[in-house]
Amino acid sequence: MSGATHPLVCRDLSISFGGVKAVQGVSLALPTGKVLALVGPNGAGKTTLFNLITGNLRADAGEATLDDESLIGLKPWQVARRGVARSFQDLRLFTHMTVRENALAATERGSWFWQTGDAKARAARVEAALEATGLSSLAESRAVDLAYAERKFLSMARILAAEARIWLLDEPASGLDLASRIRFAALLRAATARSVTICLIEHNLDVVAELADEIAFLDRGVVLAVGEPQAILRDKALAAIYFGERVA
Amino acid sequence: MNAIEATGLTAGYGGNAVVEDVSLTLAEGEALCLIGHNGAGKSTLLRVLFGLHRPDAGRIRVFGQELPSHIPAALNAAGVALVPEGRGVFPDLTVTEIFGLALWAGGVPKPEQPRRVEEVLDVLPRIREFLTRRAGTLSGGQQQMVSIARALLLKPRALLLDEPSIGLAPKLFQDLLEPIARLRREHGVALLLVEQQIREALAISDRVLVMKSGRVIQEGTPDRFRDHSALMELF
Amino acid sequence: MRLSRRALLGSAIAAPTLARAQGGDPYVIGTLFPLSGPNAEYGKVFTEGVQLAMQHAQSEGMLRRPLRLQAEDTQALPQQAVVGMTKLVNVDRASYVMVGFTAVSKAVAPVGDRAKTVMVNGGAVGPDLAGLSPYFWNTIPLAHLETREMLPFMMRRNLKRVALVYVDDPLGDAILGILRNDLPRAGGQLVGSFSVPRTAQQFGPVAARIRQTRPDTVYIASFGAQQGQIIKGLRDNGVTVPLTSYSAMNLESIRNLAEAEGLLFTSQQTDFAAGDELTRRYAADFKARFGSDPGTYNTNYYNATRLFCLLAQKLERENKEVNGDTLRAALLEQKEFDLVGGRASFDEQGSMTAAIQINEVRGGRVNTVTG
Amino acid sequence: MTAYLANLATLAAIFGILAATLNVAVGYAGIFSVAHAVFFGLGAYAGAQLALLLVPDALLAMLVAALVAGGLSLCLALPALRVRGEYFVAASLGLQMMATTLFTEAKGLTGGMGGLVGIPRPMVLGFEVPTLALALAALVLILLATWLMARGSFGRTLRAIRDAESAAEALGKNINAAKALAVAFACAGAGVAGALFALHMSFVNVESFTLDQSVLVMAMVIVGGTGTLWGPLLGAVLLLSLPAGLSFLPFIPPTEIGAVQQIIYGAAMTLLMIFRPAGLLGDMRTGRKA
Amino acid sequence: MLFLQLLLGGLQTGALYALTACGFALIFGATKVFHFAHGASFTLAGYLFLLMWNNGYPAWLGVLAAILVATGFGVAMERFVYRPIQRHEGGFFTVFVAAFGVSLVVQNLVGMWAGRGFVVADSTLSRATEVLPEVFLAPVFWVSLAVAAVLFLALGLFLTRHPAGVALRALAQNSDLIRAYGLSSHRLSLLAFALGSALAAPAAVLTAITTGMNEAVGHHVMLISMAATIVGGVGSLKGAALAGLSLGVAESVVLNFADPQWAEAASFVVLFGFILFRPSGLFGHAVAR
Repeated sequence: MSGATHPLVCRDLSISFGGVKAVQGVSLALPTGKVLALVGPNGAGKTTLFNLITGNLRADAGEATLDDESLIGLKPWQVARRGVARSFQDLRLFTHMTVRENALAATERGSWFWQTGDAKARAARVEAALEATGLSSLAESRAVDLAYAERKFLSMARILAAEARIWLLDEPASGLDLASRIRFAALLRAATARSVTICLIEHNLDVVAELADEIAFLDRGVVLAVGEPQAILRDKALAAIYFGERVA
Repeated sequence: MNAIEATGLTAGYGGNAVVEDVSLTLAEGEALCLIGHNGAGKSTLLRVLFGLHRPDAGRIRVFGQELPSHIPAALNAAGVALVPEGRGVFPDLTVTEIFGLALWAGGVPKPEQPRRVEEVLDVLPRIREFLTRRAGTLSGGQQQMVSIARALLLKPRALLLDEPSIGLAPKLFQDLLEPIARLRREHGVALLLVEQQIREALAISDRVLVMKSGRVIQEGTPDRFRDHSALMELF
Repeated sequence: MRLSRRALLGSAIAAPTLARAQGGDPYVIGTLFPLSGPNAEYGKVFTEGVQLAMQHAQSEGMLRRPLRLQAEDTQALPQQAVVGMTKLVNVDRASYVMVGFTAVSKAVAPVGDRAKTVMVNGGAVGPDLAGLSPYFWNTIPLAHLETREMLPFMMRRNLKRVALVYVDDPLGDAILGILRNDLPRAGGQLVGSFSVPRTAQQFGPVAARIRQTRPDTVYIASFGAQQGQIIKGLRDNGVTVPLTSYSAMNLESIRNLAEAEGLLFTSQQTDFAAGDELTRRYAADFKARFGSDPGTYNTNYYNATRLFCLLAQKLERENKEVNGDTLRAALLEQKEFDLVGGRASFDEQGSMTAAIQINEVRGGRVNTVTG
Repeated sequence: MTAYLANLATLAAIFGILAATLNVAVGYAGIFSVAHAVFFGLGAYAGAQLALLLVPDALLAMLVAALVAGGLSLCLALPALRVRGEYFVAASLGLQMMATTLFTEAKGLTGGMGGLVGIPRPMVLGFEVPTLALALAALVLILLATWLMARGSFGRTLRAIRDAESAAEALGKNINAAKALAVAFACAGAGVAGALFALHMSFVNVESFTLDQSVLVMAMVIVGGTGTLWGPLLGAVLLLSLPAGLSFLPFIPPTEIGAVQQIIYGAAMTLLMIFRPAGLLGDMRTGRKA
Repeated sequence: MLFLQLLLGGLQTGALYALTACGFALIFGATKVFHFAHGASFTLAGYLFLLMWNNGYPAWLGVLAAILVATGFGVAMERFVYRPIQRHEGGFFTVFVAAFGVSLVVQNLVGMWAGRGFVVADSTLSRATEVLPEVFLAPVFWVSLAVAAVLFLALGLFLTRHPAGVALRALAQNSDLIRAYGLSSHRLSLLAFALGSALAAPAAVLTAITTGMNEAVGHHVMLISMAATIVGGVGSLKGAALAGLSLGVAESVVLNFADPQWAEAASFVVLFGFILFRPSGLFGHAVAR
């Protein structure tokens, strides 16, 4: 499970907060050009897993590798520059910047006074990202003034513009209506067609069934099952956990 | 008489209307469920109804009277209590302190206070186990239970609940709803429930309102929505 | 002091008439004093001296042209002082500018030097203030002179072990230097020196350190509101030995401080009771106008203003223009003037030398201890 | 009158530079420093010593001042990378208080309270030039640099960090580097202003580099409007000319002038903040960021 | 013995710092307003006490007046300055500049009205006597410690026993939720300002008796209060009080090892060090980032 077929691999990742094991011994591999959905009740450790991969949290044990290169010990920005982009449940848009600036910021490193590279190509990427997310007409609006669904799409536009190979999406579809969800699904399909590897956290099982190529079921920091969507969703024991009737 | 009667409510933040021209009634003893996706304006509507957010337009009557100042304390006095969204407790206060605070805020005379607490503890007996613990150390379900108990201390005739299921496993949520449903059956407390966990919420409701983009777009009985596959389309 | 007939006549009638009798644009006397902030008490004291001297000059009819006071607030800060100075020089066309405080003096000296405007300091006593510019004069003996005069007195009183509390500025450094070098020669000993920041408020700890050195006297070299806090801090915390200091102590708030009883400090010599007519009139009129006895600073700025009037009177009599160069020439020509406190003489740099006296605070009054 | 106005204009330009550079830290990077006067002072001492000991060349003095102040900006960047909000304000305050003591005590370098006197007039390539021209040129350059920066990728990065630090980091932005660079730029600019100040005044001492001065510069930025190009400059001109203008009021008794001026000045600041919390040129909607 | 003397002297100063710092921390914790004009409450209280004392009014009346003026000023600041600014979503530094302006006004009005320069209430309370060889203590030492101890005890009881005190703690934790409980966050903010400002008054009175006042004294008080609040850990009154006490002691004890000019810097070195190495302060739980 590595190299070309599975660019991002986690092995035995563990972390605990004040004695509570938030993630324990999680091993997962993201297949190239596929969508893996992380499913599980609240507090299962899904977002924590993202934070471990992106360097926002330092794992107590285990390893995460990108193309067989360890990500452990890297800063979040270093992980990002290796091609891993993520979204946040609470979006964290650059609220006082315009839609275009939000996307533009994603194409730049900008930790120096100037930005090297082809400015035209970056601008084109930004326009393409806005086009794909349907935000072209709102390019000059400030993020803070957008409606709910538009904000969610702006968060996606940033990831598109960043041209990352790996996308880690935290509840990207929650609260979207049907039309938006269809648009969102198209975005993901276009991305996987370009061999982008996607991992998403989602609560709505209908959405999961519709989008995911593979499902990993987490509970209390442990991966209970990984497999085809239909197999996982039909599993009675998992459903019981998900809907609250814990197996003894 | 209606517990709550709102007409033409419009409210928002910084010029963006989040609730637009919404009218609703909550009859005495009725259980009304408000559903809709994130950002549809449900929570804002509840905040407006409870006086936490000033509406830009519209009128609200509570138990037949138009309150002179539509502020939470006046609503509490009129018999309406709110279980707010999220963790409705103060993490650094003990459960007892929270109860004391609520009784003081509700203007319950000192001699009557112990009796009120006992009454609520009879409804939610498991709270007895952690009365002296700080709320922040409790589990999500326990915190939600305390938050509901806090509202019940005021002996409300109408209870507004804002997504009590957040962060709770569906089973826990059912456990939590059960005593509330009983209160309604036995004491005629009206309920206005904003919920995402539709299955459980519909089970205890008389009527359902669906909100989208700040407006009420559908209304009907729970059965109609339970069987209606189109409901899923709305989400 | 000989008064002209017209002036006597004038003072017998009323001041407004007199102002009309004097023709032409007024001479503008500028002041650059701290009028707000922690040193504002000095600004008030300084200005009183200037105001009284102007009143006297006008009632005497010393000058053909009237006098006008233009006050600028410096807060004792250099930057504000430069703004005020350029305004006085360029906008108000001041003929003569009064300054106080070391940093202010140093900051405005280049501006005045370029504009050839005479600046007179009657408040700051840092020894580095001599020779800042040919147009920068002092009507106050600089501190090292004062301290030197204090040493023999201390020896006479058997105050041989001296502890010093000082603010770490040129003034404090100068006094520290004198106590270090001259005190042993005079037969005393510097047993401890304690530098305090300008902003310090608590002196209990310093008092504890001072007690350890077992001094016969504590010499205080600070200024402004802090002086009172030092005195009280020392007295409250078991320092009972006599306190000594220099002319900055001559403030009402110090005189009224119960803990300051017995404080000894130097100042230039003024004998208000037994002095000449000018001195007596000054003391009487001051009390009448401001309701208290005049202090050293009142006197210094009275003298500074008086000096201008005398020089300008001389220039007017010689039909010369009154400007920085002619004022300087007139000063160097005459060098000795009758001012409050007696005859004062100026050196080539424009620094006044005057006899020093030693004062003691008793019952809220300042008494001269030696002549 | 011309010379008076020229002097005020020079000071306004110098404080304009201070406010504009502080605005880079406050308005763009969200780093609320009340230690700007420290770097102003470092620049002033560096420029003064260079002019006193080597050559009174203004350009060289400004360069050295910028290097010294920019280099030592690490003292400010260090806490800026670790803490935010009130904590950072307190840290910069601590730095300011320590620096004031050090400036007073390091007499060999700063002259202590006595200061450095007789700083020669500024020269450029052997010709004496008025400080006003130099200060205006420096101000224009710094405003231009700020403008270019704000429009460019670096400015975007800073604003992104201010709005959502973790999201900016997740998009590959090295936050520490960007913050440190913004601080270094701001402090180097303050250093340039310091050198100009020393050359203009011919005298500097620690009293010009105290907490009060830092607070004044901060007030200029806030009054003008944070995160705007012209706001800080407007604030600097306003807060400098207000007391100067008040001194033209004819009817106040001389001993009360200072207090009355300060009262009007203080009340004006408070009222302005109550009625225009985002500053004169600030956007009300972004005002809460300041 | 020098060390003991410095320690005891530091405790006396520290007790007063602790009181003012605690008031500041109470206001900041409950309302999230960085009350930069806290020093002005202190100045007003001190000067009013001085005025009454020097005019022969009994001390208790002076203390009462001092408490009233400090409380009134704090409440007025919240009502007329901070609340309008916050309604406009004015930020941290908007509050800062507004409060700075008010401090300037207060300082200069006091200067105009009470005269500029050093003033002190003459009292035998501050006269030290030798209690041990080489150790001098004034009655005010015991008074300061006792006042501080009694007030902290009373404040502690109020905050844990009285529902209004519990409400203040609740306000500090979640100001939005407090409204859902049917309480007015505005009224509680006023209470926080009233209590916090009142705490500055006894310290101001004792300062007027011991070190004396000048109209600019508020500045120093403000710096110390802020430093103590940060060092103690934002939100912790116990921390602020302890930190205030420690800053007073540090300022004094440092003279055992260094010259007095470093005393003030010492406090700020402590502050800077805390922020760099332990940003959550002594008792804070929330790390700043």
